[in-house]
Amino acid sequence: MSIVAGCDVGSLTAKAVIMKNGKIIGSHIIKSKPRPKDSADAALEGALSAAGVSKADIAYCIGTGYGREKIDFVNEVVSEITCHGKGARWMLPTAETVIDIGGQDCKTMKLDKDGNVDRFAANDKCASGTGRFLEVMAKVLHIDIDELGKLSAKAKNPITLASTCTVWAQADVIKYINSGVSIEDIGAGVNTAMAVRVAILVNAVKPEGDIFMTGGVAKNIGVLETLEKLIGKRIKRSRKADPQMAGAIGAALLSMEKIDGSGNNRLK
Amino acid sequence: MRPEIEEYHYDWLMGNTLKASAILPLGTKKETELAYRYVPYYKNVVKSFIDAGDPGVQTLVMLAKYYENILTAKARGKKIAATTFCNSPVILYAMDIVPVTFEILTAVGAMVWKRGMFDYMDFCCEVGMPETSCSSQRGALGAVLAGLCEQIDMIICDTPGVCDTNANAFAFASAYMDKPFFQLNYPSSIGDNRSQQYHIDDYKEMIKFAEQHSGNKLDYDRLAQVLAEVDKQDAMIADLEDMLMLKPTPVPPLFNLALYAGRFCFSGHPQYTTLLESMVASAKQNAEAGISGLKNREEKLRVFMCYIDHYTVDVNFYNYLEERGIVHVGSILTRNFRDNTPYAKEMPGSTYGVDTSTPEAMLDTIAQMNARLPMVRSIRGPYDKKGMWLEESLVCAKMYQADCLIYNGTPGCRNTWGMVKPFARDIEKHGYPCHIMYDDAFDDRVESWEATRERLDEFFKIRGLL
Amino acid sequence: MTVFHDAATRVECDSIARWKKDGKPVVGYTCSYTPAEIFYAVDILPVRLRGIETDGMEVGDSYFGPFICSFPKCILQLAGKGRFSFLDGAIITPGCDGMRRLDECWRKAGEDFEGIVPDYFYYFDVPHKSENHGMAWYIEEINQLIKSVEDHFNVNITNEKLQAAIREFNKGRRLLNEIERLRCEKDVVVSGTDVFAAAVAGTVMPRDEYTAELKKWVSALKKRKTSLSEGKHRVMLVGSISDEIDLFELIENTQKALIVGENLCFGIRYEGNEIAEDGDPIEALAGHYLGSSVCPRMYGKYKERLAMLKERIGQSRAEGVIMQNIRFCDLHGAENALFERDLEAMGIPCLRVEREYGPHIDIGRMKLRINAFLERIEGRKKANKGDGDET
Amino acid sequence: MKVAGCDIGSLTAKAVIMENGNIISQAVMRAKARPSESAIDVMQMALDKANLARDDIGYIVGTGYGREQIPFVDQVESEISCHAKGAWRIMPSVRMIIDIGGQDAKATRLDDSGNVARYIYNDKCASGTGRFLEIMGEALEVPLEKLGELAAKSMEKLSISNQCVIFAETEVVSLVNEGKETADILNALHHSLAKRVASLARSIDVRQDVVMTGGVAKNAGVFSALSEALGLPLKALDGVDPQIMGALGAALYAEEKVQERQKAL
Ligand SMILES: Nc1ncnc2c1ncn2[C@@H]1O[C@H](COP(=O)(O)OP(=O)(O)O)[C@@H](O)[C@H]1O
Ligand SMILES: Nc1ncnc2c1ncn2[C@@H]1O[C@H](COP(=O)(O)OP(=O)(O)O)[C@@H](O)[C@H]1O
Ligand code: SF4
Ligand code: SF4
Ligand code: SF4
Repeated sequence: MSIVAGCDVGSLTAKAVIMKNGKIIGSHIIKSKPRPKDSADAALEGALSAAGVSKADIAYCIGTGYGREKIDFVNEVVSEITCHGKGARWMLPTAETVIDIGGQDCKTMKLDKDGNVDRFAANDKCASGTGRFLEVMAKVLHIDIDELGKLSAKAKNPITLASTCTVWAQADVIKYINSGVSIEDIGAGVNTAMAVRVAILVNAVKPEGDIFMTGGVAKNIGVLETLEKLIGKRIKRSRKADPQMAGAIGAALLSMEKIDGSGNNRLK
Repeated sequence: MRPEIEEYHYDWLMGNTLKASAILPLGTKKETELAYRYVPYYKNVVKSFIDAGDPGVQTLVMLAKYYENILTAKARGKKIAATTFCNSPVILYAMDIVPVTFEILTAVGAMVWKRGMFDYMDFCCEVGMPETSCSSQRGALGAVLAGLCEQIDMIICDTPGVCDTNANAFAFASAYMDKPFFQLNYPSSIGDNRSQQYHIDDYKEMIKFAEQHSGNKLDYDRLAQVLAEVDKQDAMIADLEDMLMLKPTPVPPLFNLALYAGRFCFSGHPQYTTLLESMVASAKQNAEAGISGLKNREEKLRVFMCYIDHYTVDVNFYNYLEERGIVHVGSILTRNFRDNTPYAKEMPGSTYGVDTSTPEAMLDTIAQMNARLPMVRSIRGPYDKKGMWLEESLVCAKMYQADCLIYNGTPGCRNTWGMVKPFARDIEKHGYPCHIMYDDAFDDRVESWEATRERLDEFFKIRGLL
Repeated sequence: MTVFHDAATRVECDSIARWKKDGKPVVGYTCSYTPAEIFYAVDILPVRLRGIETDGMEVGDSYFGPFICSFPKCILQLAGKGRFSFLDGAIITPGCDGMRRLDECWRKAGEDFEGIVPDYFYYFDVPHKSENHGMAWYIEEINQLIKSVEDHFNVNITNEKLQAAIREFNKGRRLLNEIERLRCEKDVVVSGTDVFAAAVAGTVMPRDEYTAELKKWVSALKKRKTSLSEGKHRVMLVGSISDEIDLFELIENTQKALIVGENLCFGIRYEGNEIAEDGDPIEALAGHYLGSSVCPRMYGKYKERLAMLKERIGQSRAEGVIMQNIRFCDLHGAENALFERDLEAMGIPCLRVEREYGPHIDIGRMKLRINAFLERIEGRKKANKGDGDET
Repeated sequence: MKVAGCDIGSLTAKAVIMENGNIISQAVMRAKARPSESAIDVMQMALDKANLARDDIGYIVGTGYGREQIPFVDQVESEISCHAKGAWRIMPSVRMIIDIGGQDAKATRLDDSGNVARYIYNDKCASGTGRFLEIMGEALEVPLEKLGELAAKSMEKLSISNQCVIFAETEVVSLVNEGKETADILNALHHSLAKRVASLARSIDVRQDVVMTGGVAKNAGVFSALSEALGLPLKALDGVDPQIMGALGAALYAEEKVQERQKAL
């Protein structure tokens, strides 16, 4: 069976996945560089060396993400909405509703029985429903982005935040810091503001069946758990892979479908 | 929407909360203090009202009655009409239809609830209302669309020509729930024969619509009674307005809120008369003693809110004014354009009179009255045209001896945000410092109250006002 | 076609320049409720005001507040930069709140920037209802407008002149309708971008010149054989006001979609019905502009608009509908949500996006949504076929 | 007597020490998580430079976002007042001050006696801040100090229209993708920021002379773009770092207070 690849060049991170026989044999994630082409090359390079194969071994490669049009080694490009849907179904074979929050965008999609995206809604309103919002806030709080999620559980009296605008939320956060509110309470407020915004989008597509979350923000446990409360449903976890890789995985699966019709994604 | 929120019938929840708070002061002072402990979440707001004395308590009673009226409507075989605060409920009371005014429900929720109306506002966005639309409708509308309120039978709105986002919210509600819809429409001018006639023609059609969908015929005797009550109320409002002009003014800031809340809830209804009587009596007492209506009795500054007030949790805004010794000389919502009020005399064509001699005269009265409700009157046309926002604000500022003007609204207010910058510039040219608040009167997630307060303090300090 | 593209993509296009050179006046207007025939009847060129070609918002933002749709802001920006210096007059209507505040903002900007307010500046008060007294009000508004134009420009607007103008405009309307019929064919020979450019051009070009150009183009189109719709998804574009050719291009440049119809404020929707050529011309104009309007500003007419959209979707065989609204445009934002709910329930895929009006439409974000939407339509087609094979 | 001003901003902390109307020491540093920490550190820096101890300072005024958290100040004043006072002292012909800091932009108009006549902050959803340039600098991998310099090398005119910091970043990314030169993109960013700020100033009526204060004033690219957007020459405040204007104003408030006290004695 052939080796395939998927490459997802996002606004904040670039990811590449190499698959063989429906299994991941190598993957790599890096912070995006100014030129998407460079990001793609570096991510693929990393994944190739992790898998111990060379570029020539790749039978087919699909590119996705914001920078998809600029990747020169791919055979085809597909939008990340479709790819995240595919990837999510692979990671959680029962997934029907997928929430993907990346750096610039937040989307919710419903999958049909074949793992194709049936309906989706994307956040156009404002950057405050995106991973970038969390990053800006983490910076203001002088903490690491992986720390932010954990604050929710530690908060005693979370603040309510201007969830409508990153710029103004930032001003508010600074005010709270200045008035001596604990970092935990502020962090929890930040995560909640984000979750509220995402919940509106999720509820707009009327979630059904198993829900799964992809994209970097899926790793923020505070957002995830608050979101569960807001939509009143559990979001399923999967240990199969890093949810941030879902787009790249989806792209690789589509590559596989392309060459041998496998990668079948029927709802199990 | 959070699943636990969906468990509660909104009107019922709010109605009972208000009912409970309205009976709190019936006990002894000590009992009341004790009872506060059991209502940690709305203690502050209830306390603010109760501390305002009998008028405050009357306001609570009135709000409780308003909800009771809604909650018992179906059992009493009455129809419910959703409407907006720019539309006077007078005609609905005269026709025995129960009004549900979205903005009142939203404001009450925002004041009383710790989480404000956020969940309902967001629910509106979930079903597709733009989140940039006005929050004053979005709150209550969310609860209605989620089916957490008494079923509405028809929708009557009067903001086409005045405010898009408002009219649009009602049009959306009607399409979403498939309910009969009527819009009163206002041209951009006021006071000339042509627009006067338009108001009357339009109003008559509205009555036809209400008759058709409620099954009740307009009873002119009853209308005469209601208008007589309005007449009484107008006289008392004029008294309050007179006292507001005194320096120091004997009228506490919170009375402004009560004044217009009463008009929106119960104009032409004895319930509002009771509230007004209580307010007038209380203010008169202060006036006779020559003291300020502020709690600490020291008037430091007089502010005219050229638009609306701020309503989020615990009536923070009014308490802030009290704390800082600031007098509130009214907002666009407090003004009543009855022909005998002094400020109205400076603005010919802007007023209405009450004439109950014939059915036709009554219809004219009520149509003209409706055309002079807040917003409908002053922001329908270009702000600098005769009788519009600028003129009104300047006349009021002068008459009530305001030291400065403050604009507060909601980001959803397309209408005023479209012109507030040039407006503020013009106001400043007339020598009044003018502050534009960038928050949302009903949603403190847009700007936290702390931040809002800081900006206010900064304004007062930098402009040498406090 | 080039003349249409020129007219559609430049504020002061060649046709306007030529008209000005002849020393004839030009009047701008902002909303499709303004009866342009009134001006054309007396050799004044009516030009629909647009916000293209802005490259900043410093003037727009100085007067308008932050929560206002970028379309009127762009118009103010152009005005402030003197780009509308060719105007001899401007008509402001209370189309929507943002647009009606253009009245104050433009006049106030005129206090700071000399000479940017045309000598003739008129507020045309269009009502929000078309029945009875609403219609009567509008007719009176038209009469007053006519009187005021006569006084200012020293002209005489007679019924005969009005009827002649109506006849000229109708010619264009009929031709555009012919194009609409071509777009309903199985094989469509014309791109949405071109049709839209032609429609937009109609709002700025002198009408006789326009009719002549359109006539040539339509007969050329009728001879065309190559299908542009083959292998592409047929979509409709609806929602907030748009005169942006690049928005159409963005969609059609995916090479996967062809726009076969639109319901946009610039565009063919208003050209649809012709105006009665006999009888009282003022009543005829009023009946057309106010009576058969399809803008959500009229409130409470959602069902009619949905029915119209459904019909258009059916006729044009559209496979999906792209709904856009400019941020802070509540009217279309809310209506799009209702359309989406009802059309999806009928099995018609919909995409709802919010965006900014202006020079750089958010290309990356828009493209992603459009591509994903086309992939969705594609997936659905495949699935339908697949299921068919099994049985 | 020595007095001091301490300005704790969103991105930087600044301190100025004065004696007899002259600046004898000044310090600027990156803000820490806690404003109180920043305040203590930046004050110490300034004291160290002048070889002084805290007790040598007679009166300290605090300003900036974190002003309420500074543990050692005798009085606080808003940034608007402080920037106004600072600029007025240095150039009495000033009638308008445009202060662009990390968190927001403000325009302040003064009357003929140096009092604040009107002021305005950047609107919601606006990107006229130093943070905007920083984020963009990061995305383009250009250090802050080099932004203006590089922008000056621009050859092609581009435009960036998005108001939102976050979405403007996407726009920048797509310009990079199109192969546009970094200098041209930067230049466009500077102009976009300048235009936004110009509209702020214009909405409260521009009066000459106009000066620029705050950290972003150090960026020559913004300085010239703003002159262009306003259509009038911006004046430079000679001899002082515009970034310390707030702290300077605060110190001047302190000086006034001390003089008042001395008079009273
Ligand atoms: N370890 C982590 N814990 C919590 N959040 C994270 C973590 N890593 C990344 N994120 C979040 O994920 C976002 C990036 O998501 P990603 O899917 O990589 O975006 P894109 O595909 O647009 O580049 C960051 O903005 C950040 O908010
Ligand atoms: N040397 C420099 N060159 C260009 N810009 C600078 C320089 N130093 C600081 N800045 C700009 O100034 C901003 C900080 O301004 P400052 O007035 O210190 O902010 P605040 O008072 O809000 O902390 C930074 O975001 C940066 O854009
Ligand atoms: S606040 Fe503004 S937007 Fe809201 S109802 Fe009033 S006028 Fe309309
Ligand atoms: S969308 Fe409606 S209100 Fe707006 S310009 Fe068009 S017709 Fe007028
Ligand atoms: S500036 Fe603020 S409100 Fe505007 S889009 Fe960005 S984050 Fe949202």
